[in-house]
Amino acid sequence: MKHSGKISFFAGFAVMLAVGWAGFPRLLYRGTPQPLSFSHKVHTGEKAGMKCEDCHVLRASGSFGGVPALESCAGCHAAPMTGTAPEKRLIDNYVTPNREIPWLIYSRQPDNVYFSHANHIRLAKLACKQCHGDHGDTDTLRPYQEDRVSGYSKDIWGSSISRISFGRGRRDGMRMDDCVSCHREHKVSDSCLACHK
Amino acid sequence: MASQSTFDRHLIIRGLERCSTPRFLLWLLPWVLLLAFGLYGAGLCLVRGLNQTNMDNRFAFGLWIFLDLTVIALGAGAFFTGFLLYILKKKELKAVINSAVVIGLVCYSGAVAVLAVDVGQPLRAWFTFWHPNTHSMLAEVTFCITCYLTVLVIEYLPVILRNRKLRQIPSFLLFEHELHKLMYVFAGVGTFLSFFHQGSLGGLYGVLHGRPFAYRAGFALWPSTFFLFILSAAAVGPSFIALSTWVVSKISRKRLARPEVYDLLGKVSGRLLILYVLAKTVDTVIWINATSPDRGFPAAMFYSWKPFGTWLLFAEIALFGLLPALILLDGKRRRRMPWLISAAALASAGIALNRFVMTIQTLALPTLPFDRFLTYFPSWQETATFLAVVAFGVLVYSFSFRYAVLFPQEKELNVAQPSQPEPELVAVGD
Amino acid sequence: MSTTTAKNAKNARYGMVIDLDRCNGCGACMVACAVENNVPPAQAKATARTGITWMRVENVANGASFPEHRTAFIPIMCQQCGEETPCVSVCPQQAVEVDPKTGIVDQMPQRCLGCRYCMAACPYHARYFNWWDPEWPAGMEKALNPEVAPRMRGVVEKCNFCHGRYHAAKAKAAAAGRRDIDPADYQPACVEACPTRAIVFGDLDDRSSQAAQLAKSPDAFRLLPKLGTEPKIYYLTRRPWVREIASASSPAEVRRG
Amino acid sequence: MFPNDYAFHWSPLHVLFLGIFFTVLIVVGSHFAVALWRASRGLRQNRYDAIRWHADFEDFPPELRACRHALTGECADRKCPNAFDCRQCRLHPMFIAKGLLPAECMEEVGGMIFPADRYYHRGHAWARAEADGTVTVGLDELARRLVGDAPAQLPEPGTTIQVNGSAWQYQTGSGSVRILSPVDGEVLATGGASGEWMLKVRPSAGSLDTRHLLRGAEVKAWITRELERLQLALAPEPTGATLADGGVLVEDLPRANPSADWDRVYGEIFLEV
Amino acid sequence: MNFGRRTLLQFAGGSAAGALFTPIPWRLLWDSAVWTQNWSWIPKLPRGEVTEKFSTCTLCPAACPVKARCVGNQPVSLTGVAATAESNGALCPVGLAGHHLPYHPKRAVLPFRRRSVNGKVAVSPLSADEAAAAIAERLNALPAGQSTVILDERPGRVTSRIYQTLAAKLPRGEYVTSPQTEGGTLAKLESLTGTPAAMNMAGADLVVSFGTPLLDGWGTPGRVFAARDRFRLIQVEPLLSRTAAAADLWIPVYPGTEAALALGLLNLLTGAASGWTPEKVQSVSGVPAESVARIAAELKAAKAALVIADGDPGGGAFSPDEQSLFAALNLAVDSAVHPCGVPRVTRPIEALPDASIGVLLCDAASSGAGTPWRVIARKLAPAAMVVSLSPFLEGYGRHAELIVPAPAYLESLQEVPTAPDAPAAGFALAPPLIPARPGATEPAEFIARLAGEPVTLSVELKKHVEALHATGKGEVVRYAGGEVTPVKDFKTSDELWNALNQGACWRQGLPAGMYASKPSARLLQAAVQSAERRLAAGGQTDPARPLMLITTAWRATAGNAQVSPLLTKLYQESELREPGNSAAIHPDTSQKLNLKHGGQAILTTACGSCPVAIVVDAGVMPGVVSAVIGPTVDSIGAAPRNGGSTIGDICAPDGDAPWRVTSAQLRRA
Repeated sequence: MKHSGKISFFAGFAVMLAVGWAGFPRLLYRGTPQPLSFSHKVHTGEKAGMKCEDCHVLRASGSFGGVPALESCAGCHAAPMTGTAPEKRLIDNYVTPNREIPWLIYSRQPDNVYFSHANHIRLAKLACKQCHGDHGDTDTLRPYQEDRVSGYSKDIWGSSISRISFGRGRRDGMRMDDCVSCHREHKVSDSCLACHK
Repeated sequence: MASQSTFDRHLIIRGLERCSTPRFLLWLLPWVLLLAFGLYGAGLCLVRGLNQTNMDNRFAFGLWIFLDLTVIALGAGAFFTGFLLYILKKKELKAVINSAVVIGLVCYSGAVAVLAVDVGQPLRAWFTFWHPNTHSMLAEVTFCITCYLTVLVIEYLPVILRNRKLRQIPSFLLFEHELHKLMYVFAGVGTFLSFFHQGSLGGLYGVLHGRPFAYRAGFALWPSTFFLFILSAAAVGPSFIALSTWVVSKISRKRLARPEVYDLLGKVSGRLLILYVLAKTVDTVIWINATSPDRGFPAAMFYSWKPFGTWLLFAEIALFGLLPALILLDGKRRRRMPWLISAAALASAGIALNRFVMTIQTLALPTLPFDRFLTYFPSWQETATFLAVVAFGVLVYSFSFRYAVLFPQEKELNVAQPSQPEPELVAVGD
Repeated sequence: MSTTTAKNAKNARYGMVIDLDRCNGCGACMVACAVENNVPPAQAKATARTGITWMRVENVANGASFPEHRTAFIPIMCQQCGEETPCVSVCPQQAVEVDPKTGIVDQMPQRCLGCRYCMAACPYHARYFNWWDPEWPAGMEKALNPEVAPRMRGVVEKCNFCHGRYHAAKAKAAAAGRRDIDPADYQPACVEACPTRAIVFGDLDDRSSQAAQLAKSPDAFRLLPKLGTEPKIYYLTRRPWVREIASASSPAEVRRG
Repeated sequence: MFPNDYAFHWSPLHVLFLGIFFTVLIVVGSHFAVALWRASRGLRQNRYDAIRWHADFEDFPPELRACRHALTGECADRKCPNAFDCRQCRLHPMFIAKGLLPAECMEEVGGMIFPADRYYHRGHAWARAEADGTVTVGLDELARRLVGDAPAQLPEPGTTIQVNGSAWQYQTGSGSVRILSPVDGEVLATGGASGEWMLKVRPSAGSLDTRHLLRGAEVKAWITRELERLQLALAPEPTGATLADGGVLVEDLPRANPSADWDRVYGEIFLEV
Repeated sequence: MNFGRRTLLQFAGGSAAGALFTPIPWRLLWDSAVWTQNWSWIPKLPRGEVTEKFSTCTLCPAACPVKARCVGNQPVSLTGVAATAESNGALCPVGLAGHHLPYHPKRAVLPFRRRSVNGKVAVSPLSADEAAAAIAERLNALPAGQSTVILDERPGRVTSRIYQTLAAKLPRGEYVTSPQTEGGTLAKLESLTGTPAAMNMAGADLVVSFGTPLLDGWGTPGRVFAARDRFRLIQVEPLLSRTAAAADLWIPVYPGTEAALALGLLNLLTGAASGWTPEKVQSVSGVPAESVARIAAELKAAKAALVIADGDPGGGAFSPDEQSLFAALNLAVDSAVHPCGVPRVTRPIEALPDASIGVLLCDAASSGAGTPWRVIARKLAPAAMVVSLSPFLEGYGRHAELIVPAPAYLESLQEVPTAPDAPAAGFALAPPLIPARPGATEPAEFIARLAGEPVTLSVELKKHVEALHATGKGEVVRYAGGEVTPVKDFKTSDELWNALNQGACWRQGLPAGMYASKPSARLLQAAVQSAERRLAAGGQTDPARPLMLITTAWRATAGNAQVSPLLTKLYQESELREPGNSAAIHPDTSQKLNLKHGGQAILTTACGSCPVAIVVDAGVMPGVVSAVIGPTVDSIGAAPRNGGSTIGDICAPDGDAPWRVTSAQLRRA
């Protein structure tokens, strides 16, 4: 009786901890499946034998082509090659009506962020997977997770909700802190407009 | 006298005479309406953006900043009375400290509320804490104002926890008791914060080296206005406490503090005010002859735009500074209420004028040689938002005055005198 | 450390020299600037005091009456102060800074909380507040410049020497494996648009640049020089009265005589 | 704000600024926490009654805080600094030692009987030491007439009561009135609401400490003063009858004078703010 | 355990405390702040490869080459082309934001009919076919004495030629052009001498300009400014315009008396206008006698002088009588005019009898100048049908019964004829950069349908290019890189066509010869006589309207032309330019009339009155009101329509010389 106050207080405390650490991350992000299933593994594998640069090009202007346009896909998949269901969907829904595939880009930064692939690939010599992970080896595309409040991709914040990390290498997100810490580390410009536009 | 219609009498401290509940509600009504109206105006500003105001790229600060500076200067009574009471042990001021704390709380919370409307992106206001620019006076202001507001809330807690009903809750009363014992710590921290806050508000304008009208040379990081603002706020704070006590006593038709308390407030105010007038004069002379001309601006030029003539300078220093200071320094006059209150009112108006000059006039005066003198008049939304703060202040004060002891001397000063020498009281028993 | 120098392009101090005798006040710079930087058209209620014109051409007169009356145009944008930058020191949350690499005063609308202290601080009135949400007529948002993010309401913005173009020049250089940009690749929109070629842009520290040379011309001056802000915008005129008015320190209401 | 943030610079100004800020936060926060902790400790130690009494006492108007020796004219106008706890008073023993006051015993004041066999507390409770070492506690005549037939809420036997703490309460029409205890001790038994006594207490000191209680001639001076105050408290609401010198108080005042501000009267007489 | 309110409160307290140790508050704080940086009502930026495409600006007669930075198919900015002499990288503000025009708020999207029913305007949408049928119905029932008129604001195009052909096929069809300002002096010179004329501004060392906004939207800005460093400019104008301010010498003159100065000059140069001594000129025009002599001396000394009197885009052209005189002045000096180009074909609308137009078909192209509606309205028969083929609702669209939207700038293949200041004939294509909106109809093709002669503009343009190729003359300048290729080097006309479609212009080579150097005495005499007649006719003042109203507009901002909403930067968000319906007066005038800068006043002429905003400007001659006729605030975009009449509506056209000076009255509103 005497301790009921304490008990209900700590019950509330514990419930909130559970909600905050387990429920909240699930609630915060809205998952959307990609419009098509795509296997990087198949395309880069022996059969197709494509290289990353075949699709993800750096243009002469220094801008990055990003995810290839439909015509790259249509180049091979104008007619069924493998006859799989995703391929059929690709042809029926996109290639035939000539509609761009609305890919959801995991690593897409908001409009106010300027990121030059040219700087990071050519000058800083960063490997793609340093930021994008071993994307090229994946067989499926995971759902795109969008922050319901800010509208950002989950990849920007990083997979861990707490973002508590003490080592440098442990940051897995693409938040400003992550950019700045790397820029600081490598003593390249960390002025605001170096990365904002 | 508490009558039958005082439904909330169990909330009112025994022995304090408060008007009947309907009358109290009637008194609240206009303020509540004003608050609602003001909140509507503020809501418009928040939802539709600051285009609802008449501020513009030139008058980037308008009515709100001016009034923020003014109410915070007037709210300085809280910190300075606390300083005098808890640090300098001026026990007489116990009579007004609670009222001063409420006034301080009202002024600071009102200022913060208005600032939240005033900034374009209030949801990002916490960036200042996260990425502070320590060179910025505004960062200093933000830190001080939030910390001090916290301290004021803590200082306000004992006042409200001693309400007749709340003190019956053991944990509240014990907490109040313990908090009260540590009040000197909070008063000390509050004094420190408020000193810095007043100063950085002054610094806010003094550091604008692109605005020679406001720019002042100074000491280390701080321009002379930093110190002038502290001094002026400290000087006017007690005056405003006296003035507000007087106003409340007039409205409530009660004596709230002994004449000695008024006298002490007046004396402190007068001495500091004369010091301020001296400092301000020296500062002005240096500014006219050195600071401003060095930056290419003959000071006389600042007064060539109507209506901002040199009369403003005169009014600020002589009429609203020197005059009240002299009145308050003259013991005989000071001890007469009309004189004291007039002087306090003059001093309070003076500080408002000083803040007006620092904000509005600074922005109105052109800097570019081919620029124009501009004028500004607040929109109804701006005015309403400000009035909401006034209404909020009056409401908080009214509730506090009704349900808490703001003036500990009130009870003894208002002991009901028998209307007849031998009041009819009790039946001649059988 | 050598890696530091290798990793960084050489620092520049970008500036402009504006020949007031060439400026005919056509406003091409203002429009080109707005197009480049995705500044929206004015709201219905916007005025000269609430609009957003990173680049603003002021009309000044010599004060004489007809027929001795003469006018001149003075384009004003952020003066990119070099010393005692008035706006940088006042921003409470580091939303303004001077980029040591370019000398450009950066304004970060995304960091800005809209307190407008920097606007009060700027003697050149070169900062603008978004009093309204940015709005384009339906469809026109398709024509936005992809290199510059639109700003939201409630924040301050200003000229940044078309930083989007600096990014583009950097990316182009990087694609070619260079760290230093080709000066020809980086010209702000107003410079490019000016039909009379009144604006010359370049690295003031690079003695070979035309801008650096013109800035040293005896006809060159800067605005409010005594404030000590060391602007990187220089003005040129050979008309004594224009120079007298424009380079004066103290205001002398002269517009429209 | 914190060194791991990119906007943090290890510049002296930054460190100083944030240092001061965190110092302020720590000072304010820690003292606030200390106050909280002390309050909860006080709650555990059952210090509410004592603190409540001190808080109330602080809020009394000065004339309510008059020293008992001032009431009797033994000394000039003096305000009690000890919350009516003469046990802590330095002066009280001196007054007692001087023995200025005649041990005159006057049992009847204003038509009310104040038996001399008991000690009176300033809150109108009396205490009488019984032969068995217990103390009987009751309400004096004046108070009883004020309370009328309001029902009493008596503590459970076994409850500890403290001097100046709440002993029992009445539910009156204008709210509850608590009666201050004249004795420290444990309640052994309770009397009836209409009974002559209210509580039987085993004093914690073994016997009844009477230093802070009024007795003998003090009682008259005190009751006279109380009647004056009662007059004042009831004054603005005139009643049909008059209390002349030598008049007597009606038995049930609230019933006789329902329009009076009883809340205030109780507060004045039972020392409650 | 008792679950009361107390328990609940304690639970809530615990939850609140617990929440502080979870990411919830902190993440929401972060997210909400980040949300403000990207909230949904901020437009998303286009993404995609940035490319460069070329076109030619068709917004005014200047023919500036344009480089478009595009994302996908969408131009995101336009600039001049630095590599060509045609634009030298320059583009005017109207052109710089030209890519906004397809999204103009006043864009007409679908054809519709506007009818006045009981004083209320009823609007009913219809298809282009229905519109054509409605016009055909009217054409079939055209009363005798009424004509079908095609109004072409940009003569000299292939389209103009199509119109002339089509006009012949329509019932009592007429082809007319609106009053021309730009190129007026040279057109007169051509008609006087019978030789095509062009100016070689790059070779000029003196330009005397009578009220021509030479440095503020005249000719091709890039070319003018490139030449400006080499010639001395004397500006004769009643007010300190931008050109006057930037001129080497500004000669203020009483409005409407420019011809007097020209007569004085002609007298000093040739002796033809005897009697026009400098003193007489001074008494008539207010130009000091010594200035007259000085200008004459300068003209005499100049090696290649130009006299241009093209008028202001808002102020209207000089009358043909006056123009003869200015044209003659060019003949009387060592001129920078040379024989070149294609003859200008203009059929001014003034030539039509009043109240004779039964059906008026207004072409989409804009001359860049604003023509007061009254100039056209007086030619309209009662209940005439006006058809606007403009992409916008503004301009003639305001007065039209039928609106058949044309494609907007950059939406369809257009052509660009010789610029008025070009040293030789030229031709360029304006390939579309943005796909046309459905519902837009090419005006020439629409009119062709009415005439029963199907025409496809692109086919006609291709034919024109084939003809150019066939002549083998001239050269082609590619905008990308500025490379110049002789036409002869194009093997086939398709090659030429493709080159022009990728952004290039054709230009004729410059001739070596001089223009007819000496004017005949007869020509001079006729010019003097007509000018004197004109001067004598003008100048009477109405005591009720004591002020002289002169109107101005910046090219392509008034009349049928529309500007990007972004021009608010110049008109609304700064005081760089005064918007339409503002009236500048001298401080003395303002004092006399008790009007303040920024105040509101009513401007009244014989044709009506209109509210104006007062601008006090010491550069305006006392007694003169200089009013701006465009753009009207509502045509810039955002502002609500002001509803009232515009200054353009109250300018009184005057015989064959439209609206240059109108007597007016100004009073406080």
